[in-house]
Amino acid sequence: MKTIILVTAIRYLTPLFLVFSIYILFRGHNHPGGGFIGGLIGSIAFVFHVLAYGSARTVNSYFQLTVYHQDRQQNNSPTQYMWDMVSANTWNRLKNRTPDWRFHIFRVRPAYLMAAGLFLATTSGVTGLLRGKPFMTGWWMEVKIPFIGSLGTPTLFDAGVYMLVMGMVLKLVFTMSKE
Amino acid sequence: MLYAIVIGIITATVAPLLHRTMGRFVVIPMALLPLLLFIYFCTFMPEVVGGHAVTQQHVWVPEVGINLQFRLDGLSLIFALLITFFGTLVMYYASGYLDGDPLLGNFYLYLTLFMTAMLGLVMSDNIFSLFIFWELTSISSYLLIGYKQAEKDSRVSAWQALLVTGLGGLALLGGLILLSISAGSYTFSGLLTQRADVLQHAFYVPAVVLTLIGCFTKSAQFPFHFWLPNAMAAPTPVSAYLHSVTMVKAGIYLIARLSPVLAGPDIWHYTLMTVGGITATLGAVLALQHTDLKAILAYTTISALGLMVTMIGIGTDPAMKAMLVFMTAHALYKGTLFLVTGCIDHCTGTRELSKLYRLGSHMKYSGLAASLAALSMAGVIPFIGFIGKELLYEASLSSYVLLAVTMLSGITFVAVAIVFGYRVFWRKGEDKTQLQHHAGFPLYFPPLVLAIGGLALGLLVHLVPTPLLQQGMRAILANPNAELKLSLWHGFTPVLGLSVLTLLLGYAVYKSLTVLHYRASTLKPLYRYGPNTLYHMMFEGFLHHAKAFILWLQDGYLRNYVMYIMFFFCGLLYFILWRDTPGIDFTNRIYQLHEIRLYELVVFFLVIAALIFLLGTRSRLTSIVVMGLVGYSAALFYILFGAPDVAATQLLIETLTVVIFVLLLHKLPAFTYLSHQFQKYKFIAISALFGILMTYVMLLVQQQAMSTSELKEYFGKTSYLEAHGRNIVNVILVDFRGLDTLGEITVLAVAALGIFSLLRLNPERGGKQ
Amino acid sequence: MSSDLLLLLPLLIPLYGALVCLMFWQQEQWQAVMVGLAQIAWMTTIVFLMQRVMAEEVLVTQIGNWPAPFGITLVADIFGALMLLAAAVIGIAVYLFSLQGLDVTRRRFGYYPLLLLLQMGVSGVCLTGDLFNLFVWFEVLLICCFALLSLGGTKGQLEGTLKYVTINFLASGFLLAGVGVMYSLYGALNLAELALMVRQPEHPNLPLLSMASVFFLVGFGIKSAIFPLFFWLPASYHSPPVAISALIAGLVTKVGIYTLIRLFTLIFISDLGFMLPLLAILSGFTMLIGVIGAAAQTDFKKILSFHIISQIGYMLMGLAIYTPLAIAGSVFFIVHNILVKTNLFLISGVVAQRYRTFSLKKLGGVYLHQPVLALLFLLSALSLAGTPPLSGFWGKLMLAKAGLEAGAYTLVGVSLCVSLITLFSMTKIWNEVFWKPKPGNHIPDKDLAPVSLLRLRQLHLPVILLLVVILFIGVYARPLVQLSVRAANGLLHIEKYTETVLSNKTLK
Amino acid sequence: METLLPLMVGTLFAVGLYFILHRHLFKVILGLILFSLATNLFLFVVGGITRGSSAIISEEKSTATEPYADPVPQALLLTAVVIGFGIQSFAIVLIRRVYQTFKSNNLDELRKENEAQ
Repeated sequence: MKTIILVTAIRYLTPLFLVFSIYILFRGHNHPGGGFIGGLIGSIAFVFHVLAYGSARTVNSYFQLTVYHQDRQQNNSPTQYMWDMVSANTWNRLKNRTPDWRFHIFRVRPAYLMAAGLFLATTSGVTGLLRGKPFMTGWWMEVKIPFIGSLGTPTLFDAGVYMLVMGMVLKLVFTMSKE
Repeated sequence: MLYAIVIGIITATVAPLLHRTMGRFVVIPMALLPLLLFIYFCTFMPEVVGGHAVTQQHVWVPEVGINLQFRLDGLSLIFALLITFFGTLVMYYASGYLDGDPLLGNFYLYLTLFMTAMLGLVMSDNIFSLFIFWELTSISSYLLIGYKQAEKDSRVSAWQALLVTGLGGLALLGGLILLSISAGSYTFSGLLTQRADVLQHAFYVPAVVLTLIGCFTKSAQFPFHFWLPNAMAAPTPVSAYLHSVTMVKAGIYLIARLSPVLAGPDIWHYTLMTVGGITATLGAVLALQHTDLKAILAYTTISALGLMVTMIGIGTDPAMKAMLVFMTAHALYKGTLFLVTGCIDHCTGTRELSKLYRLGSHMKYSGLAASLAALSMAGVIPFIGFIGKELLYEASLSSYVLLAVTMLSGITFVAVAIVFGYRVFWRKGEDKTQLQHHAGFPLYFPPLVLAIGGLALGLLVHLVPTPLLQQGMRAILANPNAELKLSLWHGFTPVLGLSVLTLLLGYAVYKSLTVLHYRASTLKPLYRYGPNTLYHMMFEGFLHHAKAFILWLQDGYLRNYVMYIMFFFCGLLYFILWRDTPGIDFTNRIYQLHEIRLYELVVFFLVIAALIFLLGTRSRLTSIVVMGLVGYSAALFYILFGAPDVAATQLLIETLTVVIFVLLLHKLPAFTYLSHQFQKYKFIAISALFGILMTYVMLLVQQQAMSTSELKEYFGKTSYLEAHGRNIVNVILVDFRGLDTLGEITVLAVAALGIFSLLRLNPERGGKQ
Repeated sequence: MSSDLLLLLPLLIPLYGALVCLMFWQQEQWQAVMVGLAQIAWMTTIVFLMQRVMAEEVLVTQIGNWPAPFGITLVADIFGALMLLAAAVIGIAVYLFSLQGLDVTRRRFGYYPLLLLLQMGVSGVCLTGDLFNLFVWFEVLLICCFALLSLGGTKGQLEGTLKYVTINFLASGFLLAGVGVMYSLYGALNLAELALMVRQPEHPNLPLLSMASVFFLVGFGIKSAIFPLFFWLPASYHSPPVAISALIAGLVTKVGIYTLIRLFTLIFISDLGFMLPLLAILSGFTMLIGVIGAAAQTDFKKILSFHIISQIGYMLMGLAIYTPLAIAGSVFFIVHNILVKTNLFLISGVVAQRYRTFSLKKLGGVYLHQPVLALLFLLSALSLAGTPPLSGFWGKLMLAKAGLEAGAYTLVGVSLCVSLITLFSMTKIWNEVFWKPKPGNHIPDKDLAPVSLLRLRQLHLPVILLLVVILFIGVYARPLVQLSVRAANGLLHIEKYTETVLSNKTLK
Repeated sequence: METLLPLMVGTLFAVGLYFILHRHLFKVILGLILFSLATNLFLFVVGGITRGSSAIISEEKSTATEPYADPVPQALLLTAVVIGFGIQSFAIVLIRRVYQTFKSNNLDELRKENEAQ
C-alpha cells in the first residue's frame, strides 16, 4: 500500500480533508452533513495518515506542539526576548538544538478530544438550563455568517459531536495501531 | 406489649457485646429479662382471669393488612407465662451448661430472639404478624440447633429443621392469605366474627390444608415429625425449651387458636384426629426403641404433641380441657427431664442408657427433680400430670381407637418415666457411673424448680391454674361461658381404673425394655422407608437432578443460547401472526414492481450475490471486502431513497470498520473451516425461518404504515422557522432530539474507553501500558 | 429547583463526573475523589427529585423546549424515582467498596468513568418518556456493561463478555426493529402519545400492536434475563471482580424489568388476554429455573447470579397478575432486590478478599473469624429469601396475596416453593462458607491474603450501609409499601401521566 | 422496490443469524455486523421509503413541501448506525482479544470454565 505517490498524496490531503470536514460540520444544518459526518471525514483523514506513516508520526505532526523556551538573559530586552521566543517556535524550530533551549511538549490526546467534545455538547445544552429554560433550548445569534448560516447552541452541540467522533476514532486507531 | 417485644429484640442484639464486656456474668441481664417479662405478664392475670382480653394496636403496614395487633387472652397468657418462666430458667441453666463457651454471647442472642419471637407469636392478634414471629422462631431455632456449627450433624439437623419448618411456613403463609381473603379480615378476632363466611368460602378447604401443613411441620406431626429428634443436636437447654413450651407448641397454639374459626366441617376434625393419632402412636412406639436419653424424650414429645392435636381434633369441651391441662403438665415435666438429661450429659459425657447407672448418689438434686417430673409424667396423683391424664382418658372415651391411642401413649410415658425417675438414678445392683465433674448449681436448680412446679400446680390446682386455664379454654372454644373445673380427685371412676391399668402396663413395658431395645435393631431396615430417609433422598435427588438439568440447559454453547432466543422470538411472533392473520395485499405489490428502476435492481442482486458469496468464501480478507460491499450497497439504497446523511454516515462507518479489521487482521483468527455437520441444517432452518418472518413483518408494516405522521409535519413546518436549519434530519439530531445524540456520543466515548482498556489492560502482559 | 433542572441533574451529574475523570485520566486518586462527590451529588438530587415527585406525582421537562409529542420528554413518576433512589444507594455502596475492593489497575483503566456513565444510562432509562430515547439509554447502559465486564481482560471475563455482547447485541436489534415498527404503525415515539393512541379503539393499526409488542418483550426480556432468554447472565455475571458484578447484577436486569413493566402498563395493553398468561408462564419458569440453577451451584457468586434470574421471575409475576397490589409488589420487590443483591455480592467480595476464592468447597469458618460479616450476610440472605420481617418478605407477601386474590394459584404455589429453595440455597452458603470449619486442604490460616484490619473495616462499611437501608425498609416497610402502591396506581391509571406530559403541546 | 427491499433485508437477517450461530469466532463477528446492518435497513424500510426527495427544505421555502422523505426514521437510523458502530468496534476488538487469550478460533473450545458447573 505504501506507494510513494499515495503516501505523498495523503500527506497533503490530510489537512485538506480536515478543512473539508469542518466545512461539512457547519454546513450540516442546512445541507447534508453535520457533526457526525464531519467528524468521521476528519478522522478518516488521520486514519489514512496513520495507515501510511504509523501512529507515532501522526501524533508528531498533528497532535503535539513542542514549545521551546529559554531563560531570559540579563542583557536582552523584553522585546528581543519575545522575538527570540517567537522565532524559535516558528521558522527557527530546527535550530533549537543548543542545550540552553528547553522545550515542553503539549499533546492533544484523543481522550481529551473526546472529553472536550462531550463537554461542549453537554454544556451547549446546559446553557438552556442556565437561562431558566429546559435543557438544550436553542439560543441563536441574530447575525448570519456566510457559508455557515446562523450560529446557535445547536451548532455548538454539533461541534461537540464532531470533536467526540474524531477523538473516538483517533483513540481507536491509535490504540490499535500500537498493538 | 410491643415494648416487651422491642426490649427483647434489643437485649438479644446486645447480648454478644455484653458477653464481650461482662464475660460469664452476661447471664444476669439475660435471665433477668424473661423474669421481668414474667412478672410483667403476671400483672395481666387479674384482668384476663376476669374475662377481659388485653389488646394493643400499633399501625405497621396497613396497606397489606399487617399491623402489630396484640391480644392477650387466656390462651395467650398461659403461653406467655410459660414461655417467660421457662425462659428465665433456661437462660440461667445455659450459663452453667455452656460455661466458658466463647460463643455464649451469640447463644444468648439467638435464644433471646427465639423467646421474643415466641412471645410475639402467642400475643399476636393479626394473623400476619403471627406469621412474622412464626418465621422468626424458625430462623432462630435454626441458629440454635446449629449452634455447634463445627459438627456436621448439627449443621445438617439445623438445616433440616429449617427447611421442614420453612416449607410449613410457606404453606401457612398461603393458608393465612386465603383465610384473610375469605374473611376479609386480618385478625383472629375478625376471623371469628366472619366465621360463617370462612366456612362457606371456596377457599375453606385449601386454607385448612395449607394452615394445617404449617402447623404440622412446626409441631412435628406425622409425616413431618422427623426433624424434631434430629434437632437434638442442639445444646440441651435449647432442646428443653424447644420441646417444652416453644417452637413445637407454636403449632398447637395456632391450631387451638384457629379451632373456633375453622372447626365444624368434618375435614378439620378428621384430619386432626387422624394425624394426631398416627403421630401419638408413632412417637410412642419409636420412643421405646431408643436408648439415647434425649432421643427417648424427643419421641415422647412427638407422641404428646400427637395427643394434643388429637384432642383439638375431637373438639369437645372435655377434650379442650384435657389438651390445656396436659399441655401445661407436659411442658413442666418435659422441660425438667430435658434439663436433667443435659446435666447428665454434661457431667458424664454420655446419654446412652446402657452406660448410666445409679447417678443419684452423685447428683441428688437432679435425681430428685427427675423423679418428681417422672411421677408427673407417669400421671401419679397428686401431680398435675395425673389430672392431665385423667382428662385425656375422659375425653377419648368416646371412641375405642382414640382410647387405644391415648392408652398406648400413656403406657409409654409410664415406661419412660420409670426409666428417668428410677432406672437412671436410683436402681441398685449395678456399678455406678463415674462423673467427670459434679453438677453445678445452675445445672440442677432450674429443673428442680420446674419439677416442684409440676407438683405445686397439681396440689394447688384450684388456685392458680384453674381460672387461667378456664379462660384459655374459653378462647379456644369461643364460648365465654365454658366452665372448667379441675380437681385432683374425681372419685372412683372408670377413668381412674384406666389410669391404674396404665401404670401397671407401663411397668410391664419398662421391664421388657431390654428385649424391646434388642428387637429394635431388627427394625432398622424399616427406617429406610421413613420420612427422614425420604427427606435425604429428596434432598440429594433434587441436588443431583438440578445439577444435571442446569448443565444440560446452560451448556456453555453460545449458539444454543442464541438458538433458544430465536426459537422463542420466532415461535411467539409466528403464533401471533397466525392468530391475528393480518393479510398482505400482494396484488398491489406486484403492481408496484413496475416502478423498480434498473439500477436499483442491480444493487439488489449485487447484495444477494454478495451474501451468497459470503456464505461460501473461506478467506478472511475477501469476506471483509465483501461485507464492506454489502455495507456500501446499503448506503446506496439510503441515497436512492432520500437519506443522504444516513448514506454518508454509512459509507464512512463502513470504511472505518474495514480499516479496523485491516488493522487487526493479522491478530484475528485464521479462517480454518469448522464444519457443523449435522447441526448445519438446523441452523439453516432457523435462519431461514427468521429471515422469512422479518420479511413478512416488514411487508406487513409497510402496508399498514401511517401515510404521514404528526412528527414529520411538525418538523417540516418548524425546522427552518424555529430551529434555523434546512436539513431536517440534522436539525432533529442536534435540536429536536438532541438528547438521543447526546446518549449516542456517550456510547461512542464508552466504546473507545472499553476498547482502550481491553487492548491495554492485558493480564498476560502484566496489565501494564 | 425547577423541574427542568431537577430532571436533568441525574443525567448531567454523572456525565460531568465522567468528564472530569477523563481529564484526570492519569490520577486515579483524584478520580476517586471526584466520583465520590458525584455519587453524593447524584444521591442528593435524586432525593430532591423523589420529594418533588411525591408531592406532584409526575414531573416533566421537554428537552429543547419543543412541545410534547415532538421533542423528547423527560418524565419522572414515583416508579422511576424509586428505581433511581435504589440505584443511588447502591451506587454509593459500590463506590465505597471499590476504593478498597478493586485492584488499582482496573481503577486506573476507566472503572470510575464507566461506573458514572452506567449510572447516567440508568437515569436516562428511568426518566425518559420517549421510546427511541429509551433505546438509546439502554445502549449507553449496555456498552458500559460491556466495558465493565471485560475490564481487566481475564480469561473468564473475556468469554463471559463475548456471550453477553452477542446476545445483548441481538436484543438491541430487536428493540430497534420494534421502535421502527411502532413509529411506522402509529407515527409517534412519545410514550404518553402512544399510550393515548393504543387506547383509541378505532385506531386501524391496533390489531398489530401485539406483534410489535413481541419485539419489545423479547428485547427487554433478554436484557432482564427472563426465562428462555436468560442464558447470557449466568455465563457472564460471575466472572468480573465483585465491585463490577455487584453493580451490574444489582442494577441492569432490574432496569430491564422496569422497562417491561412500564411498557406493558402504558402501551401494550391491547392484547393482555394473551400476554398476561404468557408472562405468567414465563415468570413461573424464570423463577423455577433460576432457583434450580442456584441450588445446583457450588460457587458463591454463581449461586447469587442464578438467583438474580429467579428473582426476576418474581418481578415479572407482579406484572403477569396485573392488579394494583401485584404491581406494587413488583415495584417493592425490584427496589428490595437491587439493594439486597448488591449487598450479597459485596459480601462475597469481602469474603474473597481474605480467602481468595469463591468456591464453597474451599471456604469455611468465616463465622468464627468474622462474626460481624456473618451477621451481615445472614440478614441479607434471609432478606433475599423473604424471611419476615426483612425486606424480601413484604414483596413476597404482596405478590402472593395479589396472586391469590386474582386466582393465580399455580403461580403463587410456584413462587412459594421457589422461596423455599431460595432459603435452601442461601442457607447452603451460610452452612458452607460460614458455619463449616475451614477445610484443611486449603490454604492454612497464616497464608490467607494479608488484609489489614483497617482495609477490612473499610470493606465492611458499604455492606453495613446497605444493610441498614435493607433493615430499614424491612422493619419500617410502610413508606416504601405506600410508595409502591402509589407507583402501581400511577402505572395503572395513566391519565395523570399522559396529561402532564402532553399538557404543554403549545410550548413554543 | 418496496417489495424487493424487505426480501433483501430478510436475506440479510437470515445470513447474519446463520453466521452468529457459527462456532467460528470470525464468522460470529461477521454475523453481528450483518445483523446490525439488517436491523438498520429494517428500520429504514419500515419507516417508509420515498424515492429521491430528501428531507431538506429548499432555499426559497421556509417549510418543507410534500413529497419529502420522513426525516424521523432517518434521524433514528443515523443514531442507530453510529451506536451500532461503537458496539461493533468493541465486539471486533473483543474477538481479537479472545483469540489472543485463548489461542483458538473455535467458540466451543472456550467453554473450559463451564458456567453452570
